[in-house]
Amino acid sequence: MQKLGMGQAVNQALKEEMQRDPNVFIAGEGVGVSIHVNPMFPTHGLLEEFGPGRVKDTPVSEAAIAGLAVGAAEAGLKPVVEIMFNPFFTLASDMIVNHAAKLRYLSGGKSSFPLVVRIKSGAGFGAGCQHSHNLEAWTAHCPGLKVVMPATAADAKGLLKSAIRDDNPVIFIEHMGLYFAPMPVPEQEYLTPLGQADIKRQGRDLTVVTWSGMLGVAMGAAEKLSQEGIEMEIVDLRTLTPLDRETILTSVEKTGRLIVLHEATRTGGFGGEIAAVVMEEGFRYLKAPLRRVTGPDIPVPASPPLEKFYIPDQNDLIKAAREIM
Amino acid sequence: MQKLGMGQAVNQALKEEMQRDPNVFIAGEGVGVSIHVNPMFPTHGLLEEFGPGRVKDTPVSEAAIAGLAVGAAEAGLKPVVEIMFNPFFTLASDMIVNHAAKLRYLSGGKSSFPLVVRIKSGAGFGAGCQHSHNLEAWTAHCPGLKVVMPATAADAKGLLKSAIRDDNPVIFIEHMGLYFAPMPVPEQEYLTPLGQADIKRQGRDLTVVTWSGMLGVAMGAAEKLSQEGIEMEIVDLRTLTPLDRETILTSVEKTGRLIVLHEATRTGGFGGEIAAVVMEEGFRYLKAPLRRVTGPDIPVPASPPLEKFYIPDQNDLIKAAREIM
Amino acid sequence: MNIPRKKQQEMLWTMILSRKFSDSLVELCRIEGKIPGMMILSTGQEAVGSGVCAALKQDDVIITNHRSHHHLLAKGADPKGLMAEIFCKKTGCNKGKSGTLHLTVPEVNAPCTTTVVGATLPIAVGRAFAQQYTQEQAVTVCFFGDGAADEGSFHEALNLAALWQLPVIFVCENNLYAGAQRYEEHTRVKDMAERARAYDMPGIIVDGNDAPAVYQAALEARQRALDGQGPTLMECKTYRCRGHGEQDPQHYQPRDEIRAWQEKCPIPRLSNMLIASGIINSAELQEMESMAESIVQEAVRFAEESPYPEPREALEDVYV
Amino acid sequence: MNIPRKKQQEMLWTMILSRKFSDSLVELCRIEGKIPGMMILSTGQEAVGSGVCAALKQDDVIITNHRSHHHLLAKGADPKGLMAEIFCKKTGCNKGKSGTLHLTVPEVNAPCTTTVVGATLPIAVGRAFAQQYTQEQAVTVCFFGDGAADEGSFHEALNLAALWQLPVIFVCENNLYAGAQRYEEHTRVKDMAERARAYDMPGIIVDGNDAPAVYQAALEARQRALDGQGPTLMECKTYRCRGHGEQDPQHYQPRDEIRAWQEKCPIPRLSNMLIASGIINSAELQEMESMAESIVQEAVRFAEESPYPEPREALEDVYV
Ligand SMILES: Cc1ncc(C[n+]2csc(CCOP(=O)(O)OP(=O)(O)O)c2C)c(N)n1
Ligand SMILES: Cc1ncc(C[n+]2csc(CCOP(=O)(O)OP(=O)(O)O)c2C)c(N)n1
Ligand SMILES: [Mg+2]
Ligand SMILES: [Mg+2]
Repeated sequence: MQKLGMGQAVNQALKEEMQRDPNVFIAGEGVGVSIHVNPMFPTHGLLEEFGPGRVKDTPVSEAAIAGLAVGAAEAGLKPVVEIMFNPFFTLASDMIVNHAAKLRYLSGGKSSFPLVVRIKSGAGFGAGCQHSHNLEAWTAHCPGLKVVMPATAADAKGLLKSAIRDDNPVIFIEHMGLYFAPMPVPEQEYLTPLGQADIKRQGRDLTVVTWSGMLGVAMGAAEKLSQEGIEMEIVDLRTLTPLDRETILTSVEKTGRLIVLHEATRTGGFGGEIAAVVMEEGFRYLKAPLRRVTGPDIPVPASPPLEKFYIPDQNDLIKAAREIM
Repeated sequence: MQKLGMGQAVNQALKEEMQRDPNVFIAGEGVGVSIHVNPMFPTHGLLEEFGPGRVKDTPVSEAAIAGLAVGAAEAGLKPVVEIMFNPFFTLASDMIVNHAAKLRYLSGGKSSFPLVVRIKSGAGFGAGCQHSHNLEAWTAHCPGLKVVMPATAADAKGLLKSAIRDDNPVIFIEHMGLYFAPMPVPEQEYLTPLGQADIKRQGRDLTVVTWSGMLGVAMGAAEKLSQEGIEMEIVDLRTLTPLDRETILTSVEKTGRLIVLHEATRTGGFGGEIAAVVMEEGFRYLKAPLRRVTGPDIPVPASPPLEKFYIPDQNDLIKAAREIM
Repeated sequence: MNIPRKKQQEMLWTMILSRKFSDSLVELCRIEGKIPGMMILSTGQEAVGSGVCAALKQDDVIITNHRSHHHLLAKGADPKGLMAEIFCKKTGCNKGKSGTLHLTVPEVNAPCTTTVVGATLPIAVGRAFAQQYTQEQAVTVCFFGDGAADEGSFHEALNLAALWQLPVIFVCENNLYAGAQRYEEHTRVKDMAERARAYDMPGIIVDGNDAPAVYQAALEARQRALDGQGPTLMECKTYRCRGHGEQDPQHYQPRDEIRAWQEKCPIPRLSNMLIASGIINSAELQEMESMAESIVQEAVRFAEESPYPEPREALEDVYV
Repeated sequence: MNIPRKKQQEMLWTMILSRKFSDSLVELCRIEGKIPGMMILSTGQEAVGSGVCAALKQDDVIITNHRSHHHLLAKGADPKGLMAEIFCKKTGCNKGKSGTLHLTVPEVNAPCTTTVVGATLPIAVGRAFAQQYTQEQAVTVCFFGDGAADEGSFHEALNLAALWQLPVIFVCENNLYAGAQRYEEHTRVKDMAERARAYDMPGIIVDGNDAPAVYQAALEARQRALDGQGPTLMECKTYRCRGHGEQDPQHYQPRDEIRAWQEKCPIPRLSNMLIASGIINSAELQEMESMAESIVQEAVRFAEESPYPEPREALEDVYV
């Protein structure tokens, strides 16, 4: 099987979908001519292959980029636009949250907005809190949107292809930390359905619900704990909304214990949603208190030891697991 | 005691603080000359009393309004700016979330941003989802901000005065449905501290955690259930962040049962945070599953029966309470 | 100006229809419990909707805002569907999900209406991009107010539209007020059309109470757009004869000013002209008026008799 | 132009210091593990920071962006504090919270630095409003790039500043690129200064590689602001001699173009002029250079020897 970084997997999905459907186009800041020449980046080479008619470099204008997607999607095109870093989603948020998500409803179901907003996210590259701020909880709180956060290159490819074919607006959040580590990705064409979590590791003792960049942390910690005889089951959400409650609840029914692991800050994070769902629908399964392992409630700092302190790691997860075993 | 709508209470707080501190000024769309001449509105009469130097009508420019607050606050002024309706917070969100909340941290604690953003919110006036969209969960997920959502006129007054004197950026969300029902408000000067929840009704059987416009629903339902012998304890959060975990946990320790009630849509709402906190720190108190009584996961529709369907009511709460008793 | 008779009649007709529509709402919205939410009317501004839409073909798209009735009627929207939606009924063009503020009529190519001020502009850019991308022989018109021209979205949208030479006409309906703010209280620039230069785009000032002038300017802008010469900013100078909404007492609008503009009302202005030039006679005018009246009455009756949606219909139409 | 000798020397000095500072970083950031994050330098643009800041008094405020080193050094920031912050050390001017991208130095009235493109503008408006509100005899300078001038925040900020006649100078540092986009790929307007007219504000074009010209223009803009005549948009035409960041191979910048602009380098341009006019001699120039060199070396030494912050310090400075 080919080995790709997540950026390359995204690139492959974009390529395949653009080849398949002439209505797919991409737009954003530096999606064509870029300051990066690194083939690990998601839009590498697309300008050369598809030309400037379908690979649209835009001015630094996030609201216009998002509006471009909204208007073009209504017309039946399939825009895939990029927000360079998650904090800049704020600048596009009116167009996405008040328009992409709501205009269909406001039309009484007559208009539709089959667009994808790709957002680069994640801490770990020393750029500080105006570049690193995980805001998936914002979009997951907006009916009308779907929110996808792949944790592996293979999932990224299959999920992005599904997102592009979905007739609803999809927020597709890529953790940049995953761009650079090659992972196996099937060569043939495949679609990974939205709305289905994936159990990345089976285990009987404790359920860890996680997504995006934190999957690696969970898998590493699980290996270590396994040596102590604690078997964690790792549920990779993949899609935050629609949320796959069934997979979560089935797992908690088996293990009786829940940890939610996410990189975003704790308070108000999407971890709360997982907690609430389990407490509502899986209360009788629970044998122990919840633990959330998350970024602390601070902006992401730049300095390496501070940023490292921010990002949840295997030790944090192992400690939490021991507390509730 | 005087009886005031919440708008009038806010008005009184603004007046008192502007009289006390010449550095307090207000700005926003229609905060001076307004299309409303109704004295129930929060900024009524302030232009006449304090003049156009301190009551600044702005163009329709939410980013500039928020930026005005950020810059002026750094200089030591105390801006109180208004975002007319909660969905338009999107347009101000870069300035608030990436700047008001982060610039102090980025400066290493050297700069500070003592500003207040007042946001009008709430469904119930038939304007649809671009005017009614409760987004408190967004700001409550942003370290560096404090988020206040009063449920009574008296609290609104005391909390707004505290918010204005606080040296941190405070998001102060007013439910417009509360503007028009007169409620008792103490005449003398008082401050209500941020970060303290208030038990609005004592009860032994079930804890309802709520805030803002939903308090009235909770109180009404509590009266009815009381007649059946079910005594609900109503915790009015008042401040979402910093969150008063202690009051919540003490209440759940007593009752063993938890309902969270909020008007915002369910998935990703701040109800999840309450659930998670209790599941983490109060797990052993719990005798029954959680219930969340919230807006459904849809945009707020305009048509009266649809909007009524959207807004959680006493029956929804009573039904949820019966389920877990 | 050499405007086809039919076009001139059409403009007069859509203005009359639009005015009757508004006038009925002035009354209806004052009846307790009749119509939910705000009531925002375009009385006095009809020439903008009628003039612009007369210059468009069916395939052309309009993106409109909170003050949309005259745009939509001029584009050919069914008054019954609109009225029922304003009444928030199940038979409304948006099944009661929208109400009056974001009336959306994809059937006449008005597929994205938004009440977020300034938001029409980036969406129009996207819609026009699709026309360019698919090489459709059609344009997108974007309606917005003078207040909207102060939003950041105005700037980003015009810059991008000019850069890509998109087939879009930005119609700034300058009615001298944005909420309670007079024009010169929200910007220092004398004419909004001036702002076009900031993007190297043609900027045109039109008498927004002169339907044929609006038509002519829109026609030229449309042709430029179809010829690949990109967008135009068209400022239509008009006046908001009523309040921001019907609950607005207009205490900040000088009475003389209102009166003066009422005298410049675009409807008699055009009808007098058409009568003077023999394009219609006064019987025909009267017929237009009574026809409009009965269409509006029928729309009101339809709206009133229609049921509200069932509560659980609220759950529909969120996702495809 | 009749610029005091001392000012001319000062400009040359801050440019030389800034260049040495950048040059040292070119090397340092290539050493694995030495400096975290991106490295964005202002090589070739020093005349903008030096010319503008020479026109300012201590009390005047600057709001700067991701490409800030030359602004901050010209405003008098301590090179040690900056360098240590760039190294993300505890002794950095922001305790390692910021790193290189949002260097904030309230001590020299640079209290709000942001790497969100365009965000400096609304904040500068607020800061200038405070100066007007408290009747301070001081102005706010807002630095931003040509790319930033396409953000909506530019538009809202300039409109409000003009409307309220705030004491702010908007300095657009047009270095011909925004990321990998050439100027004419991100806007059609020939000169950014043109955009000032959209707000009825003076718009001025300055040779951004000519420090005395920049100084003169800033001085005049400052005086206008203090006189209550409001804001100025000042476009400084210059060139980004290095990549967007140091990892950018500049494959899209023509080699000749870079060379041509290197020949217009603002530092020899001013030093030659000052030598020619006898304001300094070449020994003094050499002394300046070696002094700058040793200050920068000392700053690097300080930064290298400083400890990182303790991990738990991450929890500090969120709230007052
Ligand atoms: C982003 C946003 N801010 C504020 C409002 C509230 N609002 C509705 S209409 C309006 C005034 C708009 O003025 P203008 O653009 O001139 O349009 P007009 O009402 O005059 O037609 C305002 C401030 C809004 N709907 N959206
Ligand atoms: C809102 C936002 N969008 C995108 C970026 C990424 N970005 C950083 S610098 C830059 C280019 C800015 O160009 P310009 O304003 O001309 O400044 P220069 O880098 O040339 O000094 C971009 C797109 C950002 N930091 N903020
Ligand atoms: Mg207007
Ligand atoms: Mg630039």
